[in-house]
Amino acid sequence: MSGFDKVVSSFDAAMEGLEDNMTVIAGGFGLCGIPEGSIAQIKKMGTKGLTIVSNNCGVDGFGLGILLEDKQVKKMISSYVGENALFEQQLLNGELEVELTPQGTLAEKMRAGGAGIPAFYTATGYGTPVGEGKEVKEFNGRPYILEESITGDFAIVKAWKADRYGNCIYRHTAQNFNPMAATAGKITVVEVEEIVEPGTLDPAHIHTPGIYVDRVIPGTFEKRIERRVTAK
Amino acid sequence: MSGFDKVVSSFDAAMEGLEDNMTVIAGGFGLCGIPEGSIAQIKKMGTKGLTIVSNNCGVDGFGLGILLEDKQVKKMISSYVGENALFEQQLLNGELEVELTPQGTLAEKMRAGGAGIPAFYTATGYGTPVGEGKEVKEFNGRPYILEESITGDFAIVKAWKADRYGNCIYRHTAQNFNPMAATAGKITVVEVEEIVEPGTLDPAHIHTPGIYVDRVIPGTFEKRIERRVTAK
Amino acid sequence: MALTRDQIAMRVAQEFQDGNYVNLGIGIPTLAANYVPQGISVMLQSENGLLGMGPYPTEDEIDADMINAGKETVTAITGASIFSSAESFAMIRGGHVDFTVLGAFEVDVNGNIASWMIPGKLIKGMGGAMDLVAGAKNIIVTMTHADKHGNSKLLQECTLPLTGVNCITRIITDLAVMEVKDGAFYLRERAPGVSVEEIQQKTAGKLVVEGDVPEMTFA
Amino acid sequence: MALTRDQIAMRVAQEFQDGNYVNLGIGIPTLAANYVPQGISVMLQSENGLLGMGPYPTEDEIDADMINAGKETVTAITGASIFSSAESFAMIRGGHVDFTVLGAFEVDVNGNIASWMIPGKLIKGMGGAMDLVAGAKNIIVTMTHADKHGNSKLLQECTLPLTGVNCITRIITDLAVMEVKDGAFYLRERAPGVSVEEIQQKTAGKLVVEGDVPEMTFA
Repeated sequence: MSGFDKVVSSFDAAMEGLEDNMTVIAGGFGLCGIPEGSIAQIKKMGTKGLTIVSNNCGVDGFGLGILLEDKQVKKMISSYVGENALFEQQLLNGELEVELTPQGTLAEKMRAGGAGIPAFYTATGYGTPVGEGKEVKEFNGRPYILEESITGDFAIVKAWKADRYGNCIYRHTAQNFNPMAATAGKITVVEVEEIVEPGTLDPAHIHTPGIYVDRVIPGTFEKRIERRVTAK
Repeated sequence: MSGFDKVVSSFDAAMEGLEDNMTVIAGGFGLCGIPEGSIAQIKKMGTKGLTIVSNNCGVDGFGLGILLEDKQVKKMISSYVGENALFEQQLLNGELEVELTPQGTLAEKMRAGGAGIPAFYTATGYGTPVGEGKEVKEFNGRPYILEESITGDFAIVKAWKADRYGNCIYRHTAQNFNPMAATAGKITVVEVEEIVEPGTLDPAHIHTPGIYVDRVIPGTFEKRIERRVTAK
Repeated sequence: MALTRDQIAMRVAQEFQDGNYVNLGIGIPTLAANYVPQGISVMLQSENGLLGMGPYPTEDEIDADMINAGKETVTAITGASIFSSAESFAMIRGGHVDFTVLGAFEVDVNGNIASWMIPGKLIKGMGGAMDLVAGAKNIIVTMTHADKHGNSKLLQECTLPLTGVNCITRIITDLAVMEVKDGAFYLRERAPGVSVEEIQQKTAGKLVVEGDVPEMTFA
Repeated sequence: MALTRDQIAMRVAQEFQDGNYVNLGIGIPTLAANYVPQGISVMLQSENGLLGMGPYPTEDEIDADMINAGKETVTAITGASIFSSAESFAMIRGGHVDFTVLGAFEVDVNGNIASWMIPGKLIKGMGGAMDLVAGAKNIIVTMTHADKHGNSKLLQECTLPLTGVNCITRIITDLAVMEVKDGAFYLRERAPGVSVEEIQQKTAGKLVVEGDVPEMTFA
């Protein structure tokens, strides 16, 4: 089954083929479950003009935020941004474009992109700035807007464990956007805490089947916590 | 957490509220993973004029096929039917209406119904009898047809294990249409091989979260095999 | 007297029924989890992908992979389930969440809500708010009745960009409980010691007062 | 000589490349799994919800909960994954399956295929065929070149209700391998001992023959 062995040995190999002006879909929510090594690799490569699709854009100095330092990002498609000063500054300077998308619509756009559904109707955003310019259609007397799907040249994903065939599982709420991102990349790169042999993961409990995955790379993770709150 | 205890003690209670002319979504593929007890209960209740949404309609004398015996089914929405003589006969007599729907479109219609998406575009069926009369729209130069979602008054689902809160897991390929069916019923009834205490199932590996489930009932299953094929 | 934040949260919690699945926004809504009445259980949904959110963790329990929609470290209760954000919003969009409680800048008599964007100020985004107001069966808005300059937040028509239209049915402020229907705010309860006149004066949109309006009670 | 069913399947299997995800329809396509060349691995997808379908079970292994899309008892290989039918068709519709091999009643020069419905006969349904032909990256049709009455199944325009449009790029029959492009069938290979003339005669749609057409080879 050598043709199904997706494991690569370096982040250089994992991100090979990434070029200026490409679209990259990134898993993660806040700083939870983000593909730290792939992001670092993009920074190292210096790729410019990127469109990044991710619920958030990290913080100053961590997560996707580090791609702002050398102005590698042309456009963010996100539901919530501005946890970082650099982001705010580049946005106000007009150096960065932002397409704000409701969180559930964003998740569904990625899922639809991976599933070959070019567009779907949702009530989310009807009558708001999000709905402006979009097709409206009534179903059962309620108006809905048409939202188009998203696919990327690359998807960068963080999983807990993957086997050599690319079957992945996620840990706790680090799952978040990762499974949809994994389906929506022309090339999907999954970085993992642990690589296991095929057969280790229960076939019925695989979150991302290997068919969606092109490259698997073992990573090391800082797992920075954005809001550490404890019980009193 | 008594308000979340979904377990009921009889199929009478499980199917309470089912009335003539309702729509019932049924999980299962062929005879695999079908809600045997809920189907038997519908037969016992004698409810008439039902629209049944299910990939198949069982066989003579088993599965959904038994609902044909007393002409309880007005309409089937399925991708593949006619494994039973009674079905064929009622169809030819005009006693039964069939809406043939491609298998993937059927699965996605149920998923969309449960997910509050009233309609989606798909390439499946464009240019075929399935696409007739449906809206067509081009995305990236390819034509797609608009398909509307499906919801049911009841969904009847077969799971392997469920906890009292309705969190379910499915066994092997008996998963099939069950997870989508579970999301798309106004009242979702899950019959299971085993009821377990909350906390028994790994939260990250639950196939159907309890929020979709209204009633859980322990069942007994014949699990008839439609095509027994063995290695030579 | 106007209610405190915790009192608003207490009043919100009185709306919950046993077995409700509830999504609580950041701020006052989150506090409501502390005041769920005796004998009532609710299960908290966090839109990043957690059903059955528990309390904040102890120092020993902290896990970077377990956070809530506010990006705070959190725990899961026994019987919780964890899933993708697409599945999470399928629940929300599909109307499976019974209650959503969230804050707002403005609400109007047609049930429109503005809660995410103030033109001229930096816009951070709507997060899941638009999905939540479009999807939940019941939405409760919690906010102060007026802003710090005394301007009413209960308007005839929202002035800020909207989060959702025709979706708000219940508002709980520091002064009152109101139902939104038929193009008006219907006053249902007053905060203890707050007069109908004061509420009337601080409500810019059409307010309907039917009969004697009772004071809120707290157990 | 026209190929046997097994020989057609053998020729189909030569199309596979190492690492391909493949969905095989009922009949001849399923046989192709028996002839995957040495050194090549493919993973079989079964559209009810199984990636990594294995051989038929032994009597001891039979499990009613483990079936394939043809409703036959089956096994899963090491490293398989099992999922819902919605997820399964997300893979198919999203173009993640590399090859689909399926039978047909008719194919035409525009890559249209008719495979599910004969008016006047009882219609059982399309199952997953419409999704598969709309979704897979490469579709191979396997069939006999002509029906039992000698009528060509390779037409200028399909006469039966379609399964999909502009989707067939490769056809492997008992007589020939053909590519479908630019409104014609391009003859690429002949079955051993079958003349171009015979293929021409049994092909009703426009057939393009370029240079010497080689015979198929079997290892």
